Amino acid sequence: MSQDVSHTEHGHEDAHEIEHLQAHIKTYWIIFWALIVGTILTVGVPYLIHFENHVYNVILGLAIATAKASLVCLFFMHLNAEKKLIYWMIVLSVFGAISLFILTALAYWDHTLSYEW
Amino acid sequence: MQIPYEVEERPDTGVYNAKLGIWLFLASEIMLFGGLFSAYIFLRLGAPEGSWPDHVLWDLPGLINTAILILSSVTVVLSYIYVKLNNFMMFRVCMIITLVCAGLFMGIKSFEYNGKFHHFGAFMKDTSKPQGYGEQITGHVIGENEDFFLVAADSRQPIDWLSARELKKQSPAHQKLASEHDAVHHGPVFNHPGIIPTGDKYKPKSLEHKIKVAIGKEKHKEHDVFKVMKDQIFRHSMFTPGYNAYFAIYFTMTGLHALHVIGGAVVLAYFCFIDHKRFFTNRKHFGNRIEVAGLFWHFVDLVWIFLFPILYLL
Amino acid sequence: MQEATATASHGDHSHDHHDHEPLSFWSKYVFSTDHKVIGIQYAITALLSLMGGFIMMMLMRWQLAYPGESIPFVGNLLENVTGGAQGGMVVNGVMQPQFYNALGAMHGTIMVFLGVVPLGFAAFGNYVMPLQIGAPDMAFPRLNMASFWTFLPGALIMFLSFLVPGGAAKSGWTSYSPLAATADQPQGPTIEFFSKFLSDEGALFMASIFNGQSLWLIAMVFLISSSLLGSVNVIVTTVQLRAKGMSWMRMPYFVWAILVTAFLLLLAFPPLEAAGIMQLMDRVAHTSFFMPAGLYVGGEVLNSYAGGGSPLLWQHLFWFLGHPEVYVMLLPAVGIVAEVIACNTRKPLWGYKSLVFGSIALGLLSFIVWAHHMYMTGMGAKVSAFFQTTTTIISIPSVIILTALLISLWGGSIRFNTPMLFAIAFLPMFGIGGLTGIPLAFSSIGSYLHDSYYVIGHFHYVVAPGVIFGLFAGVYHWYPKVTGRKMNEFLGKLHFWPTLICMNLIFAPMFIQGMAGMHRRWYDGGATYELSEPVLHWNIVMTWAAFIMFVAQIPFIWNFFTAWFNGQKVGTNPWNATTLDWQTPFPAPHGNFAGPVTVYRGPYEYSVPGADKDYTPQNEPDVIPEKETKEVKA
Amino acid sequence: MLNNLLQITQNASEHGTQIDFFLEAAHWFMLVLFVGWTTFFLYTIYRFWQRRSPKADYNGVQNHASSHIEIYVILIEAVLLLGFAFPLWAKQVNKIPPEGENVLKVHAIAYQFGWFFHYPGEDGVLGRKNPIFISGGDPKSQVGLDRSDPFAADDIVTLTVMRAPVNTPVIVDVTSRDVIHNYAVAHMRVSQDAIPGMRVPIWFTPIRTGEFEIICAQLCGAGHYSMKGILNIQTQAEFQAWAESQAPKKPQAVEPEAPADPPTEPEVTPVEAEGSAVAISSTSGS
Ligand code: HEA
Ligand code: HEA
Ligand code: CUA
Ligand SMILES: [Cu+2]
Repeated sequence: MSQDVSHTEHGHEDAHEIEHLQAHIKTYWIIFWALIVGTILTVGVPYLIHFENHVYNVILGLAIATAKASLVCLFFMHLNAEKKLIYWMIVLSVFGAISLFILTALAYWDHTLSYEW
Repeated sequence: MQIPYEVEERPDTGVYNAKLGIWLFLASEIMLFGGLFSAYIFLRLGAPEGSWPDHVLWDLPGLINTAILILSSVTVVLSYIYVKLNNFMMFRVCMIITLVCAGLFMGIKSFEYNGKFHHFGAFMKDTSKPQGYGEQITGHVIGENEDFFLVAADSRQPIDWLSARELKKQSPAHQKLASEHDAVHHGPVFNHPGIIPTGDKYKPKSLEHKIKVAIGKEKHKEHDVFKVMKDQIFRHSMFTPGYNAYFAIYFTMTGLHALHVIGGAVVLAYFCFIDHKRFFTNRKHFGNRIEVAGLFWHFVDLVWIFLFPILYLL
Repeated sequence: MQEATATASHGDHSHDHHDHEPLSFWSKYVFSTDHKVIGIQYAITALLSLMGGFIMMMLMRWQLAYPGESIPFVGNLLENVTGGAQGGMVVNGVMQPQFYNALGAMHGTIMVFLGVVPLGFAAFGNYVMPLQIGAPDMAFPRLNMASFWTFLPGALIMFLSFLVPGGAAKSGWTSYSPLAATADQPQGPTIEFFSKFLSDEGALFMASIFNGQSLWLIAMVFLISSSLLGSVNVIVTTVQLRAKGMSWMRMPYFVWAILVTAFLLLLAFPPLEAAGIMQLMDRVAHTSFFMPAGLYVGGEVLNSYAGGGSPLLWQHLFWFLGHPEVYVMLLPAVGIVAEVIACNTRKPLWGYKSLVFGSIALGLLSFIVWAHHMYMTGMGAKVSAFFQTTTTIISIPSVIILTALLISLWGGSIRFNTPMLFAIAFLPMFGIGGLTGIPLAFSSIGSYLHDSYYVIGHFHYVVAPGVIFGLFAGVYHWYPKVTGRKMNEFLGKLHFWPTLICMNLIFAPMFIQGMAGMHRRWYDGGATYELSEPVLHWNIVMTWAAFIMFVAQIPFIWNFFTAWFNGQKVGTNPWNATTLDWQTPFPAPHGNFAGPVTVYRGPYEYSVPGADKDYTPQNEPDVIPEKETKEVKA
Repeated sequence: MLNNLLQITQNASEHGTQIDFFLEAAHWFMLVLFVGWTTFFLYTIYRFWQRRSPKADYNGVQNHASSHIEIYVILIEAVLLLGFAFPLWAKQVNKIPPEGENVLKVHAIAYQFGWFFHYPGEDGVLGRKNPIFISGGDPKSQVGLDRSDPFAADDIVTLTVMRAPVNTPVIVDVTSRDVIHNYAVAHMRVSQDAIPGMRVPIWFTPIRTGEFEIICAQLCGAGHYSMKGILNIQTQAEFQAWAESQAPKKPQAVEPEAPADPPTEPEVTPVEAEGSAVAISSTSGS
């Protein structure tokens, strides 16, 4: 739907277009509230649920954050309807970031060392 | 000379130059913050068990700032839509709300920073520990002479950073029992001989304290005052980046993020107040510029969405 | 006039660039937004930096061959410049260890970040790439200018850091922390200087900035920002501004090489920027990102640092850039070599597609091999198995690329002009360098060779007779494009042959020294160690070869400057090349092409059977279908 | 052969033989590739010189020989990886011999610019060390040995010279007290970064006696070039005699298996079996 947004040819908006854009405005506010709820959840969860292992709390917190982030990406940044080229750029940077995270973390775990003096 | 596709989309790629440009820039930004995030992971994994401060920041300002940034994200995308809708009035209103949000964000951030810079912490010597120090005391320095600091100690002390986590592992009944007796209710207790209770009370004057008391986050209107003997201190400082690994990464990440907020706000302000003539001469081009700046702004929001939980909550 | 035509061909008045009125000297040559001028600005800065790196290297080589002997000619000068005897860098004309380390670190940094990358990626990328795809300029001309003007301060800070008290950064180009974090602590004279204007704390703070290592970091932040701007620009230009008909597979290989390089810079550099900021925090704000607790330095435990950091973190972030960086150096050079080879064999490149996909594979893989520089940090079996595998895999695309270039020679009609000599010498030289990378890739034997002169030999073979030769080829090849004059062939050969011989005399013995157990960054060239005894004499050979090589650069420098004014005048397409960079008017105006460009064919249509000349430019319309051409001929 | 041509240092450790073989194999592989390619290269530029080949061939090489060669290259690299690289490294980092019996354990502490070596002494347990105890003076204070730790009483700390008996696996825990160094002994084919805050074990079995140089293989400051240690591989008897001479005198009963060497209590008890085993008594004491 927001494809039209980025496609709008300059200089003319017919009624149809305007309708579309106005529908967008509504979506944005829905997303806004979804994000606010997400934020409250992230804050609330550590108070409400204590997992045996703190790691699960971390994972849950990051999961909510990721969900929120994807809402921002998909709707505010129009990634729900973007050009293929842009997707490729994102795939590349995600590849880079993931290899940086995963491999440094792995290298951390697999060191034959002890952290004592 | 005219650069092609500065305004119009190139048919086979479907984008105009600046749009591809900003996405590439964002890709590099992802890697920039990615570097810092992987530093965070590394530092946190490497921290000795229990020494990573857990939930040490007051989360309310962070929460408000999150909401502010989300709101500004909406308004910035709305301003773009209003450019499309040829509604200059609404464009400007949305943009100004965005800028106000940016200002609020920075205001709250500096309030937080300022609080940290006036917050004191000392690591007490303990040769039986591998790192050379044992207990920590945090609070506000209310007096000092050459022998000791007079510290109004926080209700929740670093020792509780660990015990709070330990506590969570216990059964609910146990937890309830423990929490009734914990430091938050009875004031902090120290074992280190270098920390001497004076029996005095001190009423903090800071705004932060007042708000915390008002919303029930802080149970003590007054803080216990301790003498912290200087010759027993291993290391002491304010809550500056050098205080510990956590504050180092906290200040670096939020500082860099704040620079992005400022940069983004400057650009948006430029479009709102100086470049706005373009709205009437070449609206398509203007819309592109707003879209691109907006993408950057969303990214700033996006980074915060991750920073907030990892630095404030987890 | 061509400018006018180019500008007149469109009528968008909202546009900001107005080239109608004649430009002042400043906006034409200094603050220019023309990609060609910026390219030349980069090229000159980079060549001067290469020169600087070369001179530093010669000082080091003197010390390596004649440890403890005073430096001839310049010893006293250096002593005065670096703060005299109490500066502790050069004493009585004799280089001191700290100065050697500073030279080593700065030689590496300057060669890599100020010499090779700016010349290969920024200068050739800027000058040639838009021409080759038929673009009027870079996509963001002002960003391009900004990129150069962020690069230049970075470069100046880097060079000038030799002059601050305590000297330039001295922890290697890798700047491993905690060495880098604890080196160059605020220097007395600097504090004294600043305390004239500031409070004690302020002076201390300024002194923690104005010292070698901090300035190195600050300069790096400038350089990284500059290359980020540059790479965004390059990618957008390649994707968006290709001329009509210039499909992906019709792009000259050089454009592909630059494109992949730009992606590497874009994605690999930011983590180092983050790391640089963190190390700067360590130095200035007393954090300890890269330092564990309880370091005992200079006679006391560093209590002012909180600890809790990890030295390995720096290494990960550095090498996450560091490895892609080596391909950033390599790929533009390979691109140049491919162009020069295609042009001077008068035939298409063999395996164009394998070159392209090989480079893309190289680019992708280069993100997941970095830890092969860190085998010695106590890496476990699993992770090292992963990195050994990826490192071996990454050598495959290199083999494919090199093989394709080699086979391209077969069946050609090879013109041995200077650019071609440098280009084909690149092949075996890079071959040696690349092949010696293979034993390093295996952690078990790499652990024997790690940090030895074998490694120095490995990478210098790739960067010096490899990449530098590629860049020389580029300079000779595109010189007529820039100046309208050819460089002198005889002087070119006088430059090539001695350089080739000296390069090998310098770097081949390094493999022997390395195998014999000599390690790098040894101020006295190994005299302390008994194991270097049997191979120590090579130091003298290498040093003199380096000096002779410097003499061999004089024809080049002479040639470079004199040919500008009295080189042989040539037309627009002196090499009879097919790619678009040779199809513009001369001198190419701001906006490059006289009119709209349309591309009809692939990049290397040399010696097309049946064509009337042995090259068919990419933009030459197919007036007559090929079949008819044949009939006409028959 | 190629190794010798390149003047490799003479191997002095058990696993070094495999390393040398691997190095040799890798270099042969490289040599073959290099000679093959160079021959082709030289012939091509000779044959297709413009003078001899005035007209270029548009199509060039038509067959796919190069793909076959590339596949062989991949295969050989796979063999090098799976056959040599993985097992060798796995052995180095995973098959560290269990401490105690027949194994000498040493803790190497690098500093700017030199080496300390910390031996567990008779009890076989390294005493606790802590940077906060570091002070100038004797090596023990220099490495921050905690004198209150009972295990520390019999520990030996030496400066610069590390001694080890021949034919005995040696585990060296490498660490640093300031910046990153590297414990490299070329003759032993080992190299390990000494990273502050971490302690990384490496191990090797010396098979020759003699003095070998310990190289600092990581830039560590002004004195890096001269940060040399000595690895003194002695016969077992010699080593034992030295260890005894270092041991503190203790009013304890002489152990049963100790050799007749009355004045000091034995630190090391040799059990000559196949010339490879030496027992560092770890059962008694402590
Ligand atoms: C342009 C630069 C460049 C390039 C291309 C490479 C390419 C490679 N490098 Fe190198 N490397 C460096 C620059 C480069 N390197 C630098 C600067 C360092 C040191 C950094 C420091 O510590 O300061 C280093 C260090 C280094 C190390 C770490 C050593 C150590 O410190 O212990 C390793 C380990 O795996 C390694 C491996 C490789 C491999 C496997 C390749 C492969 O990509 C190579 C693949 C190529 C081939 C396999 C050649 C194939 C050719 C043929 C088969 C044909 C032969 C042709 C003819 C004869 C005509 N390199
Ligand atoms: C691109 C990278 C690059 C290049 C090109 C070079 C080029 C050379 N390097 Fe360098 N070197 C490094 C990168 C590079 N080096 C790095 C990263 C290190 C490790 C640093 C560290 O330890 O941290 C190192 C270390 C290093 C050492 C080891 C020092 C030590 O460990 O103690 C030595 C020793 O001989 C050396 C020598 C040389 C030599 C003889 C050249 C020669 O090949 C020089 C050739 C140069 C030219 C041929 C330039 C010619 C150009 C001109 C003359 C310009 C003309 C100007 C105009 C026309 C205006 N280098
Ligand atoms: Cu220690 Cu180099
Ligand atoms: Cu590498």
